[in-house]
Amino acid sequence: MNLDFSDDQKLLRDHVRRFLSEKCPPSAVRAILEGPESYDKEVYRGLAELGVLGVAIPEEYGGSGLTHLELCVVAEELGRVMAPVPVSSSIYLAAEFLLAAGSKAQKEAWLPKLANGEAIGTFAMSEGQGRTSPEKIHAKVEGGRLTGTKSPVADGDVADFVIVSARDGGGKLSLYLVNLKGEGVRRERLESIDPTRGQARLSFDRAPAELLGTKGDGWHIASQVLDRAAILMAFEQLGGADRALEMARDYALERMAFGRPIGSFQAIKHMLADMYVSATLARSNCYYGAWALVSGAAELPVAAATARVSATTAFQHCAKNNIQVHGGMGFTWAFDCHLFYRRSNALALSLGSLSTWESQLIERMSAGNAGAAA
Amino acid sequence: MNLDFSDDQKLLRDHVRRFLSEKCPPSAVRAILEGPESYDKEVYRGLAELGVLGVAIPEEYGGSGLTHLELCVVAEELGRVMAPVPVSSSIYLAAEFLLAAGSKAQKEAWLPKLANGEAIGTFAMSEGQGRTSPEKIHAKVEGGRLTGTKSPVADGDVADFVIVSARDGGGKLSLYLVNLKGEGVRRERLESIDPTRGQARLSFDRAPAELLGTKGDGWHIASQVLDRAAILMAFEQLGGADRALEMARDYALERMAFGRPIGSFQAIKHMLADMYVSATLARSNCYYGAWALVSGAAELPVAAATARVSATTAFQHCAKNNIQVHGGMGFTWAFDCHLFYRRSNALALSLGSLSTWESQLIERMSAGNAGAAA
Amino acid sequence: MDFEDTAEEAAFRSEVRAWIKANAPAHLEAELKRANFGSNGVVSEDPIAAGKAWQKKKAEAGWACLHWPKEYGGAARTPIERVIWGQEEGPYAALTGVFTIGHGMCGPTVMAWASEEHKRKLLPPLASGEHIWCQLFSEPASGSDLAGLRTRAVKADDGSGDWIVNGQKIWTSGAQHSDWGLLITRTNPDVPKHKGLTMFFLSMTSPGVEIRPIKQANGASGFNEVYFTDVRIPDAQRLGEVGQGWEVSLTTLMNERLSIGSGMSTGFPELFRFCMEAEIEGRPAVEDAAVRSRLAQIAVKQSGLKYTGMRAISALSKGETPGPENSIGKLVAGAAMQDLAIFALDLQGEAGVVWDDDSPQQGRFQAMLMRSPATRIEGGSDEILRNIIGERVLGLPGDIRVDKEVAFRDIPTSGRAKPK
Amino acid sequence: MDFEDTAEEAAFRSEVRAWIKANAPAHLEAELKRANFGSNGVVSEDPIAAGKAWQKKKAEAGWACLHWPKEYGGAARTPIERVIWGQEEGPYAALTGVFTIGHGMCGPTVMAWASEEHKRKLLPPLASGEHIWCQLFSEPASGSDLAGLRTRAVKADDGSGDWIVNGQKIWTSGAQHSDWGLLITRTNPDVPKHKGLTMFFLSMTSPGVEIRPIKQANGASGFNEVYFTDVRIPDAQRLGEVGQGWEVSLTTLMNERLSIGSGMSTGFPELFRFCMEAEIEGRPAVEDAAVRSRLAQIAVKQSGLKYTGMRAISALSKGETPGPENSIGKLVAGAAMQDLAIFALDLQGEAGVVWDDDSPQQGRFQAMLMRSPATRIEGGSDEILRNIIGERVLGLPGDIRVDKEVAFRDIPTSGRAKPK
Repeated sequence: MNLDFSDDQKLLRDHVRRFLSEKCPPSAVRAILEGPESYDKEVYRGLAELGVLGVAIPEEYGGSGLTHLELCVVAEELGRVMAPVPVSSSIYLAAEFLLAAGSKAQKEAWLPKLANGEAIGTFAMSEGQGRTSPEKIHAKVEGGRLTGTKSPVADGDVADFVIVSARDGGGKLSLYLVNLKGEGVRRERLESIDPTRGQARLSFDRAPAELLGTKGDGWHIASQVLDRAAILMAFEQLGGADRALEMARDYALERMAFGRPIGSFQAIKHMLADMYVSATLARSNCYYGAWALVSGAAELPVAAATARVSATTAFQHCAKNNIQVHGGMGFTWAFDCHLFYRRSNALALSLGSLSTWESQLIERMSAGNAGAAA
Repeated sequence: MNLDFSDDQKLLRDHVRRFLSEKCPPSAVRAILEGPESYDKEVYRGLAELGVLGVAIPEEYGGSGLTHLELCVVAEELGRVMAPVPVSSSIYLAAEFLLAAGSKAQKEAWLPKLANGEAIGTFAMSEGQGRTSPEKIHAKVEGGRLTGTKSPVADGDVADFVIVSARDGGGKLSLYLVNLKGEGVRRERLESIDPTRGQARLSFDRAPAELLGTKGDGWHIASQVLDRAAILMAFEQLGGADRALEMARDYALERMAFGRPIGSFQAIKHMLADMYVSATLARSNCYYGAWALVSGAAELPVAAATARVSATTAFQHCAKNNIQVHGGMGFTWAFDCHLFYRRSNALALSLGSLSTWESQLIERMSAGNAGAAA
Repeated sequence: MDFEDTAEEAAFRSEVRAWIKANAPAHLEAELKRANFGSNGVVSEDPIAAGKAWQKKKAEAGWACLHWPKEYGGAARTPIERVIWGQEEGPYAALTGVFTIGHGMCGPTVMAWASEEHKRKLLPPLASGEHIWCQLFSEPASGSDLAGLRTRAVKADDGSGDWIVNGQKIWTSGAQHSDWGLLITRTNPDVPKHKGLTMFFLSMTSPGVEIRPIKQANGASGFNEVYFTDVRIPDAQRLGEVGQGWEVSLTTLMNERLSIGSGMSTGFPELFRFCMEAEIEGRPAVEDAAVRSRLAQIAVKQSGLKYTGMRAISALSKGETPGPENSIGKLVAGAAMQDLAIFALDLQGEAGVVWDDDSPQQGRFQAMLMRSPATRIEGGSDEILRNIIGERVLGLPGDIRVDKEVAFRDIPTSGRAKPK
Repeated sequence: MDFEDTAEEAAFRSEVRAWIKANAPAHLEAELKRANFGSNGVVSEDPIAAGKAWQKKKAEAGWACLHWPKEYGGAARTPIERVIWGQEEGPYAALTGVFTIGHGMCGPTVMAWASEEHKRKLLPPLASGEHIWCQLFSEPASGSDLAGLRTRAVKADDGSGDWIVNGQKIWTSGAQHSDWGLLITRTNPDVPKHKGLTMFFLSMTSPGVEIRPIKQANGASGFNEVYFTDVRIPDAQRLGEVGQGWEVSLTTLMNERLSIGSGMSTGFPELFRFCMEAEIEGRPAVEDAAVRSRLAQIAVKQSGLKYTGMRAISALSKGETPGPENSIGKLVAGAAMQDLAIFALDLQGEAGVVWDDDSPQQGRFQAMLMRSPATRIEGGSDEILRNIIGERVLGLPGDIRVDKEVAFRDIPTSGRAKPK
């Protein structure tokens, strides 16, 4: 049994961590938070040059052809530093959609560019308020032209193309690839609780759209890819949870009140212990997810929902209590606590909200994978 | 504004508290827990003699004709000492059913006996597992004879009569009064998590049953009476929560560890503070319920569910943490902590479980009483 | 058990109601009702000027600082009359939020500790809204541990008897609008921490006072840092004796906790309304079992706080002192609001991340998400409040103190040094 | 990332599996799988005798105490082999639960501190199941604060060198079945509490030892009180020096925490099964949104504990020492089980109060309700575990101690006296 990353994967982690600690300090995150840019182009280019974006993309499509385990390692590191880059949209989603359902031509057209960072892709499903479900998708494609509105679309303001779920002529849900630099596309950047990750509304008015995957198979493909992306996202959340815990622990050791470090008070000590507990549970569940991701296990849907629910819970918990441990300072703009708080709450909603994943987890377990978490 | 009991009601409280502290110490509760009896006959007789059972029963039916506020006061005191007596069945339920829907003859036959403790009544609705709902009631009355099984029935093993929800000839839900000393009745005492309150299975085989209230009106009457009983029960739970908190506080002051009273450790101190918070919220919500109970306010259903949810939560919370504060000692049979723990979990289920009341609260608020808790 | 006024209370209430109806700035009502965290909501005119104008009008009619003695600009009314006034003033109360600290905390401290001459000079313009006061207590290194403050006041060496103040305060609400400040300083670092403090009041326009707004995590700026560089304060502006500052500060803080409101909001009414409108799988969210369970638990908290407030008012109505129940308000409301906001965003699905005017209720839940962490910290963190409930309400022993008998300058200031 | 054995592990596993298949008491399997809290579930024969028989069989075949040196009755196997053994032993492991404390805690302590002669005498019969050991540490007045123990050992005044012990121990599992006990005593109350302790082992049949079962809140009796009245212990049965008892006890307690299992159960599988069967409004409970949310949160805890255990096993498999992750197990599982039980009863409606064989799963949830409070206390309360995680895992400072430098007899024993 080896429910752990390999030594090579750990080397990769150290490598990525070194790169990010140099190129993506909190000041870089703040530059995106406060500035006009939607993401940190230099960090993104650097990740591409490191070969990190294409780590799980086959060599024939310009990647390095390693496994998704390496991508999990990368995701955790991106999460730790809250990297303001569109990796989740472009790699966990767009690249995975192409790998899962793209034609050879589509793969050849886009995967190499995703791997080298030349192009950014994203995925658009939600059309507004509430849980996304098939009935809520109204965007439609007629005669190869897409009409409708998708909102919010993560990184939709900077992406070069988007994979869209829409109704085909027969009203069935299918997936389409739309070039966002083409005609009939309007983008609006949206204000959000986490401005370090861009959100946009994409309006399509007879925009050229090419089918991705089999007609009518849109919901099915999306579910499968979203499960895979959820595991990668869970690693990002895990990284964030761990880092928020470390930040709180360090502050509790340094900050004095009543002549003692505040970490010597049980109220703070036990709060930190509980943060450790949830981060540890999340890590173990993420490793389970990583195993399912690469082993092609039948319980992937259960493992994905498990990792996702656990990591969402842990990151929200750790980011929230990190502020509490910091007291008033934790609520200033100058301290980094709110970066974690924003990110934790934003990631909790991307790919579907916590309650959606909770419900899916139990639905999937009752559909026959009951033994999985026993 | 006077969201408080009157001076006279406070005098009554002191009076009842004195009586119970003398006649119903923990040893009396334990005698029922460990012995063959289902309830403490001496305490019950004493309460009857004090006039406490009939406090809200009109004088014409042998009561003292005071208000339900006095009964709330009594309920809180019974809850504090976990009195092992069938007051909730006989007074909050049976007497209230008679008052709400009984004929003059029925009232005259039973209310004086309930008030003086000569007879015990109870109410039987549940027929087994799960939330009670109209569809789950199969007991039926044909030709004035009841056939079916009710379980669990609180105090069903000692009651003289029972008010039963059953289907009339037309299949509609109605209420019937059945003399348990009569023919066609079989009772079985049931083991429960709180042996200080009797539970029984009542099996009826063509037992004589007389209609109570209008035919077909059974669910409606029961809902109204259950709301009223829920407020009284909430006061019992409040009394229990308060007493469990006091017990924990006293132990935290006395018990030493590491050379200090354990109440000086924040882990314990903050646990007790949180218990105080939930008990205080419950008290305020109970007073709101008491007001609704006597003022005949339209928001009684909302107030009842509010008091019930809040008091159930508080009692379970305080009883559970009372054990935790006591450590190993709290888990011995010899300490009284488990009496509160048992009672808190038993009362949480009687009259319908917490989730049922939570759901009802929101259903009622959305049906038009939304302003009530704003 | 009733919600009725006594005859006297009813008479007073109708008098108040009539006056408010005739005099309140009705044209601002809609804006005031939209008030969000940290502002009174007025945008159509200068919100501070509008507040001053309303306070002045109240003062002229004898409705300012109802509980203060008349000689200091008050109306010598009973506590319950003050409560009734507050209920009737309703949304207009938000107008004069900028006076809350002056009327609620600084004024009572001046009243208890200043000379008669100063009281007659300082309090009437505070009551009438001419002057705004702020409270200069917290410092970057002393929040929960207020007595650990480091702002130094030393006697000027020119024999004037004046004090020269250097240091920094933080979390000062309204400093930028204030005429006067209540300032606690350390005058002797060689005695234990609580014994070397001294309280002053000073003009906020004194040379050497610099005010910088603090940008908060939610982007707003409700608080300030205040820097003191060789600020000179006449000894006559001292409140209490030299070294008695801690005792004086307790007057201020006790008054902070005495304030009785209608209970803090958990945000429940907004969430409930949202759940009536939002949908889950094509049905109103309020019909979803998970939503109901969450809503119910928040509902009973909201309701519990409301009726806890009413129990306190009931005590006042009978001329009694309210019990300690009100200490639970912020502790319950802060955490509840944070949970509620996270839940409301969850119900919005992926769109919950968006925070603009098209968001449900104009982004109110997103605003709650970003503001609620501060509620759990300001004016006593959750942890301090649990300590207070545990110790003052339940009578549990205090935390073990390692800093009480030590000279202030010997208390370690870095956690990396091993604690004793 | 895989769940596969290495080649060596696979070979070992199949050897173990074959032996167990051939030798385990298969006729007891069904009973063992019904095991509930605090018993191995065997009712068709004497459960202790059945346990001893199984241990003896294992020992004869070289499967007892796999990690112990061969000279003391063990098999000198690696930690991962021990884990694999445990996985394969499955339900039969419950049979030998009565040896858990002896093998896991007393044995290692004897191994670390006893003379070679004693080790060769005591350990082999412990390994082979001939002797049962118990641990006599906790006392009524010293639970979390173990070093506050009061059981006195004084030198006999007859010059024999023997020790005379008086006092009381509590929470002693298996005392009534035990041949030997590991006993910590206070030999000097005039020095600070940790410095006046001395450890012994003794025969549980020594004159003056009296064992009384403790009736627990749930009606069961898994623990005992053990009274000592002038019990005589030869000095040769001392472990470590006089006054070194605290250090010796740390060996025992460290071994307690080293034990690696497949993770504690939260009761999730049972709850999940119940929710598949139970109904709410005519539909399976598992389809109810509120149920799903609750189930999901417990599911990820159960799963998290399971895979945390597997991560520890992975470390062992690579010859590494597992990290501190396993310390979370009981903290998570205890509280989760209590919440779960309350929730399961709620789903049963009014019938949840009934606790008999007709209750769902033979009353398992009622049993969990009544047993789970003990889980949150025994072997380190939730609060102690949070301290351990905070201090040993996260490196936070210890609580302020007022009892470390004081002579034991001067430490206050009643909370009504004001603490320092």
